[in-house]
Amino acid sequence: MSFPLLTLTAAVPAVGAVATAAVPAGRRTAAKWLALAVSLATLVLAAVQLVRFDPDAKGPFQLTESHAWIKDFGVRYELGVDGIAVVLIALAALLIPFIMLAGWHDADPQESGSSRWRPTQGFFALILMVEAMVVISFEATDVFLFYIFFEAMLIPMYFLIGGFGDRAGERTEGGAAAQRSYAAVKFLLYNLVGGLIMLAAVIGLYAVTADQLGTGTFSLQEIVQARAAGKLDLATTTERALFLGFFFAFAVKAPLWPLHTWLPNAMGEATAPVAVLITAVVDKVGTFAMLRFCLQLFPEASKWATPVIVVLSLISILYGALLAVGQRDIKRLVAYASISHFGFIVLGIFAMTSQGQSGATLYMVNHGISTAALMLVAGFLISRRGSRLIADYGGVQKVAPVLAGTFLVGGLATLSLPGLAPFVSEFLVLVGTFSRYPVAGAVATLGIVLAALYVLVLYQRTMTGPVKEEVRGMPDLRARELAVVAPLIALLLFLGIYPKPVTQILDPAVRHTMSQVHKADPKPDVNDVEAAK
Amino acid sequence: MNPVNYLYLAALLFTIGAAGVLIRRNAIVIFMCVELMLNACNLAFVTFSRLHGNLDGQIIAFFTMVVAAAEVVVGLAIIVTIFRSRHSASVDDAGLLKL
Amino acid sequence: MSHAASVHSLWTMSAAAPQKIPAPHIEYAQLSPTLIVLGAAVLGILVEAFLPRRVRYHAQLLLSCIALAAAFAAVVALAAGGYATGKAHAAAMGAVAVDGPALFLQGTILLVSLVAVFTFAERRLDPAAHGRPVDSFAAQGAAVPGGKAEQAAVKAGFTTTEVFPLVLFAVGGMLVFPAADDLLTLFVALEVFSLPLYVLCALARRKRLLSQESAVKYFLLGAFSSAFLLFGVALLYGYAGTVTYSGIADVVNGSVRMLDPALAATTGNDALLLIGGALVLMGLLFKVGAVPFHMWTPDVYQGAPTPVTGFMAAATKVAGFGALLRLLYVVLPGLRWDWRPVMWGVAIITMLVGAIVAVTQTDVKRLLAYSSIAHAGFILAGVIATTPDGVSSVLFYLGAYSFVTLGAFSVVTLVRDAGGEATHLSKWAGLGRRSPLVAATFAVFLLAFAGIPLTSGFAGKFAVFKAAAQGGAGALVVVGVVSSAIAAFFYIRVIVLMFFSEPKAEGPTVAVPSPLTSTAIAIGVAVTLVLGVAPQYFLDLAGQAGVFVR
Amino acid sequence: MENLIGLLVVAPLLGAAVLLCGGRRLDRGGPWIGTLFAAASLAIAAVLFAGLLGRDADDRTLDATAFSWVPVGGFRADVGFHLDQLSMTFVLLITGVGTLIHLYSVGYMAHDERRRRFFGYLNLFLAAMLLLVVADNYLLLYVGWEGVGLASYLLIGFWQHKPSAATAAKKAFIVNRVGDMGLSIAIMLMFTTFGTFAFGPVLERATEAGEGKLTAVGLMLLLAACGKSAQVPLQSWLGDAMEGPTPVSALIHAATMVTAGVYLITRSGAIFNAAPDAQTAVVTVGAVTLLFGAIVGCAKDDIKKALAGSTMSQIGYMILAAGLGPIGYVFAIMHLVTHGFFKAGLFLGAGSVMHGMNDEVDMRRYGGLRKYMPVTFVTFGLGYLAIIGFPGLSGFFSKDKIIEAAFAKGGTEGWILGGAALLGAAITAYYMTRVMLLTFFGEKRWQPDERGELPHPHESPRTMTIPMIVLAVGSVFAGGLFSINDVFLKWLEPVTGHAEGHSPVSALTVTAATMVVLVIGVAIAWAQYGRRPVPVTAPRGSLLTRAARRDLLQDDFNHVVLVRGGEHLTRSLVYVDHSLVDGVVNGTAASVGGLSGRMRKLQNGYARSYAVSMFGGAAVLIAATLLMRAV
Repeated sequence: MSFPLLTLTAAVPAVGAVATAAVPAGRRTAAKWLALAVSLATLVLAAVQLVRFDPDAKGPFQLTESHAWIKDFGVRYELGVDGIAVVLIALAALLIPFIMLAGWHDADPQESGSSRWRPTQGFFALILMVEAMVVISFEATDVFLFYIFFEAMLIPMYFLIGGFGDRAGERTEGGAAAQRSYAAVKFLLYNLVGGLIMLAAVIGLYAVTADQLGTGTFSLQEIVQARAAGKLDLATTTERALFLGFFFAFAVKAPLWPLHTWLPNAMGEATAPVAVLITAVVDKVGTFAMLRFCLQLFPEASKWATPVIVVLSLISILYGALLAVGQRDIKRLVAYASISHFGFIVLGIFAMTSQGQSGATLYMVNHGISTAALMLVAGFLISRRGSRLIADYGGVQKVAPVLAGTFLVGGLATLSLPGLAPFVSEFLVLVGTFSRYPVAGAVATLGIVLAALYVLVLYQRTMTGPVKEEVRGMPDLRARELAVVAPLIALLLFLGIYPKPVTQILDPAVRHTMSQVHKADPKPDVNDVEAAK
Repeated sequence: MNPVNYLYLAALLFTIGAAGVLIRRNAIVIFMCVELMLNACNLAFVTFSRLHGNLDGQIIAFFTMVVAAAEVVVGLAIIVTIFRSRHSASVDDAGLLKL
Repeated sequence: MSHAASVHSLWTMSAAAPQKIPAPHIEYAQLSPTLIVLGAAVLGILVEAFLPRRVRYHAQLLLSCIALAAAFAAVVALAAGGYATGKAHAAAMGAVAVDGPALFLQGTILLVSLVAVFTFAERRLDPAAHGRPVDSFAAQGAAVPGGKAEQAAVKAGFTTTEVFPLVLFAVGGMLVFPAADDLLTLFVALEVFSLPLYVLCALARRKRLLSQESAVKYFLLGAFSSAFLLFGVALLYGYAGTVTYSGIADVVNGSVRMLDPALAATTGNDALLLIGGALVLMGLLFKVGAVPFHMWTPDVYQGAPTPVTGFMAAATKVAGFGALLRLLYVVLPGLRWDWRPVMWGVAIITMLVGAIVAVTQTDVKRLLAYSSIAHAGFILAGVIATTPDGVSSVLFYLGAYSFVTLGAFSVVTLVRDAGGEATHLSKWAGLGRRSPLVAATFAVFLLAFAGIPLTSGFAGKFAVFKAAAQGGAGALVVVGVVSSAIAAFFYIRVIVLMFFSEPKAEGPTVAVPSPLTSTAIAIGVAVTLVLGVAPQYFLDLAGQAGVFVR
Repeated sequence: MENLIGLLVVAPLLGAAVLLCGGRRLDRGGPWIGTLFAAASLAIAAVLFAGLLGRDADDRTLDATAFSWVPVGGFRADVGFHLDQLSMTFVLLITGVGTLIHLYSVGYMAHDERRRRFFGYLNLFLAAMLLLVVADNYLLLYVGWEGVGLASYLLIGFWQHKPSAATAAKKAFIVNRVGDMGLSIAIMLMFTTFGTFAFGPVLERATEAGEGKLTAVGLMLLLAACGKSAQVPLQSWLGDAMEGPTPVSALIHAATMVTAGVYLITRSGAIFNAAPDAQTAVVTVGAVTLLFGAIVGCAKDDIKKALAGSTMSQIGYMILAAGLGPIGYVFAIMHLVTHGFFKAGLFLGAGSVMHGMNDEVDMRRYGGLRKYMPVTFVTFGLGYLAIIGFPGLSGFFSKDKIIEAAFAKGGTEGWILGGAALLGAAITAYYMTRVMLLTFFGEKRWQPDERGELPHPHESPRTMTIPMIVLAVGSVFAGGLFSINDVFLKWLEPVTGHAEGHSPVSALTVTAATMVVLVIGVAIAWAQYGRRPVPVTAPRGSLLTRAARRDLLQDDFNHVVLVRGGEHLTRSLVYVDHSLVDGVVNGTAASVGGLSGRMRKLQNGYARSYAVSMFGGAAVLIAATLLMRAV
């Protein structure tokens, strides 16, 4: 409590961002190293959080900080982490350095424009800014505080997407990569609209609390306790309306069908590292918020909405996978794959079983790592050939075996092959869903076949077969690139074989959430099997 | 005669003025119509003060005249300038700013 | 016969009057802000009259700055003296209220005007004419554009230093406007700050025709609306027999019976009250630019010299809403159930029209004009709350919004090409590449307009929506959210234009301003961010200032 | 002792890691390193086997829990091993045949510059396969299950520069995924039913669950088995899998992986025993497949594809046996082992032939090879005799038992199954004879290859012949040894249980019948291919032949229904996403823009029209206020 660890974890990258932006135009490399160092420092802090965090401690949140902020709005600067948050923070902090390393040369100015135009500094500063905001929105236990950074995050992301897209003249499905700013605007507007609708709900929440508790509050714990104590009781319709307001924003961010269409554009037009930032780091805030806010603030409404949401996520799973099969652009393919995976995550969250939710939270982590691996390698590949079209590749495996190999591993992780991390989480989600909604679970299982389809088709078309003319002489992974990919793959293997370190941190948090929604796991037909064992 | 009739007269004048503003093109005339409306107001004030039997209304009427005079000064100045630069006092000619 | 008798009675009253009329008792100290500013304005006229031309500029600048600063100091002193809360009362025989809202708004207006004066005084942006630095005002307002007289004036290096006293007069009027405690004062104040603005609008150095046209439109429509307002005043007077807010309020509440029961038969009916109230309301809505009384806004904003536009957009709104609040909260609370639905309608269409029409604008100043309309709608949502929270939220919003607007327009003055300011949006393409700093600043203001968190815009929007929601106007909040979504679209469009589209070869240059404008912009940015990140202190101020004296 | 089980899996895994991450420097020594690790696991297996034999029959099981894998709430999955007679049998088969084939590959792949990776993949396969059979719960089994799938994917597509190979690999994996779907659903069902999916509790208490659930589980397991073991309707991948290097076909697609389905069903016997409907499904699949595969095998001219068809059919036998319940389990496994020997031998022989005929696969271009590669001829011949069930050789014992058991099922069902099994035996005899004749007898029909030079067949190097010899020995004697006073049955009984079915026809009759059909099959084949010369280009053939050449139109069906349908579906979905889902949003934006454009027109620049709007506004305002009062 005494030492503001959480604040520090968010402040370091924020300050670092400013510092990086301030580096003079000439000293590009210095800025890069500075940014990398800052991100590593953040990683260290995140690690410290993990160490200081005690999974078995009482109470929902730890390392809490609480200061008055905007009294009139009932807003407090309240930070605190539960198992889920601390793990996701670690994930974000872990991925950022790799993202930077992967995008090391993405922002080098092609033509030396005005002396004051410093794209490189901007690129790295923006990444750090995003990191800071993501971290603090994971830490925030005050709805308003969370909302602020949830929204503010959009601005740096917007500039990252729109400002540093794939190099022009690159071959894409739609011709030249001119739709970049379209993608950026689409990203921003979708999320902004979602956020504004959430704003209405936030205000509504304040009105309700102010009305019933005398003073309006946004503190998650206060509200939850007040509801438990019966001091605060929402009319059914109110609760549902508020829930929908919150959920809409998160469903845009997640993204859930049919609010997903911004993601393929954004991921397609952004550079691979930024695409990873979007899908692996930023979007996790959406699914995380569903767990922390939707379920805990509005348990009844969540249960009420479950059937619809389950159906939507099923649609996302299959729809995303099928569209991935139909893509001709590598990055868009990965984007649709991610949509499918987010479907799994949401499904797991709203299955309302401990397996489902642990699976979903674990899925967030694993999906982050696996997508990072796949997307970054894809980025390396694209940067070599200057094209995102699958059709432009072939036989890469012959000329760049290591690249192909890492690509394959990334792909296998994406199709959640047993032994790699995503399998565990995906299976947990499936089991968790199946035990409550057998049909839904069975349908979702179709997803694993489709996943195999789109991954292997992609691999076959790009990597195998006779070597294409343009591909000939393509260099294999360089040291820097290998340094990015190898650790990720190692992590995928480790978490696939021994996920316990993560699960045991997640488990208590999940149990707490389950208790919040007053849901217990369905009992097996044949009981006391454990006893018989 | 019932002083309320003055109120009706005031209302009538006011309406005439407003109609003039809407109908006429010449800035000066429009301006005169505005003045007419102000006069209508004055009449109303005076009548009311007569009805209420206190002097506030009449005093306000004086204020109104002063203000109206000031308005005339500024207004004419502006209208004259634009007339000099456009050689027309028609408000419909001044249509550069639109959409 | 009857009327003759009443005439007689009238005579006796007036005959009896001279001895009875007491000398009015004026609390000069409590009116000091207004008096200082107006006095300085008068001094400014004298300066124009007697000082040699070369020293006028500096003299005027110095004078106005000192006056405004002093006035602000006076406001602070009064507030510290407890007039905002405990000792709040109606001064000058109940003509001018000295209370929390009044002082808060006066303080805001004074600060805004101070910053605005900086932009008025900017002389580095326009290329020097004949070796003499010139500001953005016509060499000689009376001269025909492009005519001989003007050329001569330019050659002689005339500059319109009259703008400073004009601004001071306007400010004086604005200071009284929200504090006016009877309808007459309201009307007079309205004219006092409108007339100088009409003139200021006509004084642009470049694009004179547009400038004059905007002046004419503004003037005619302004006069038209003030005529309506005055008629409304007349009717209210007829209804209540008095023009003091408290007096009317008493009659409305029925706590005071009307003097002459015979009168009640004819005039005592509520028609007078309702129509009169509506007309006065309309006059104020015109000033704040609410739909359907908004149509002057875009034209005038575009045509007027940009510093004036900034000043108008910021200060007029503050004053206008101040008066509106006082009218609705002090005079017509008894009529809440009559005017609230109407105001609902006005607020809704204002938000929507402002946001929607802005989408297809191609001129920066017009764009900002429409955005100001949309924001008027948002503020109205707060006004409608009719709770103390509502008042303070509106006060806060006004404070936040005015500085953002001022800053935005000051940035507009910087982007120039051969024809003066390059206000057409297409010219702004790629500005972010050419001068990142300016573009970034403008982006900050746009984000504040859009209500992105961590900017003052968000805090304000949240405050008013929260007040509205608690005031039972949930539907307004929803509409507000929708229109903010639409609004976000065009703010973003400008940002895209500045940062993501390739700069044009014959694009505009960004003039390097003098410290004056730089300060103005810097203050704008600072306020935007501070109110966005740590609004609590100012919310407290607004909260304490949230009570009207009656 | 227990810890050795883990080591069993880890050893080849280590080998794979070393070889795959080792980099170029291991290129030369790679093959031997791989073989070494394989041999190591064989040694460990031997030790374990000895250990088991050391105990008395009813507690020959070893259990070891390495660590807790996924502990989440009520969901506990451990990495634990369970070694009993059943798994031991597989372990020996896998490590034994595996090691031999490693050895063989050393010679076979000698000239491939990517052989290091090849051996890496082989080791990976061994590890996965061993994990599959020693896992003590279904989830861990699933890991091995998919692991072998991955290995097979990598090995089928090993020559990736050949598009056909890449496609075949992809097809194999995806078809298998369909099966895996079945397995995962089965596991979920178990979890919801028993709250766990560890072999122990599930199988012990299987009877307590409702039959409906068990049937569902059984069918899902069957689906999985169909995928892995290339049973109808998921058999289509096996033929294409022959694109892989021959050792792979021998190891994975003949001896070990494809038999995993049999293992799964046998292992889950307790569930099937309690779900007769599921069992019926199993036997049906088995019977259909054994005929299907046999028919396909008759029509193929590609030697490996012919053998693949045979494999399919033989596994059909095993599945059939396994579906019969306690009567059949033992014989299913027994046939599995013997088949492991002779089919592996046959494939290695085929590989050796191809090796000598510069990778020619069309049997019509062989002929008269017996003189040129005697060792191959002899070993292949012994394998041939074994598979057709020549008295005294392995196949004879195992297959005969299965046919008996089929009849023993009793009733019409028994007759149908038995009949099918007999018919299958006849066809087996036919097509294997055909292969034999086309390859080693008759006159030379060699054709110049694409480089235009005639092949000059030669015996293969020692590293290749030795494994062939060993396997040949196995295929000759294994069956006999197993049958000597039912040693194999006694060995397995504790795990699978055993029931003597009383067949309507005596064992002797069955044997006799088998002999008869065998002779008939051979005779027909001889009549067709032995007496008259064989055309180098295949004759058009009968309708059935042509259908059989195309795997009885299975692929065409898949292509039309699944591939085409899928393409249409995805393409239309892409359209939907772009035009509908996205269109709605863009449409809204556009409409706002249009509205804005129209409202903009109101701002027409005429001061008077502005005044009008103000006037109107005032009127409305007044009217509204009055109205409010009125209502």
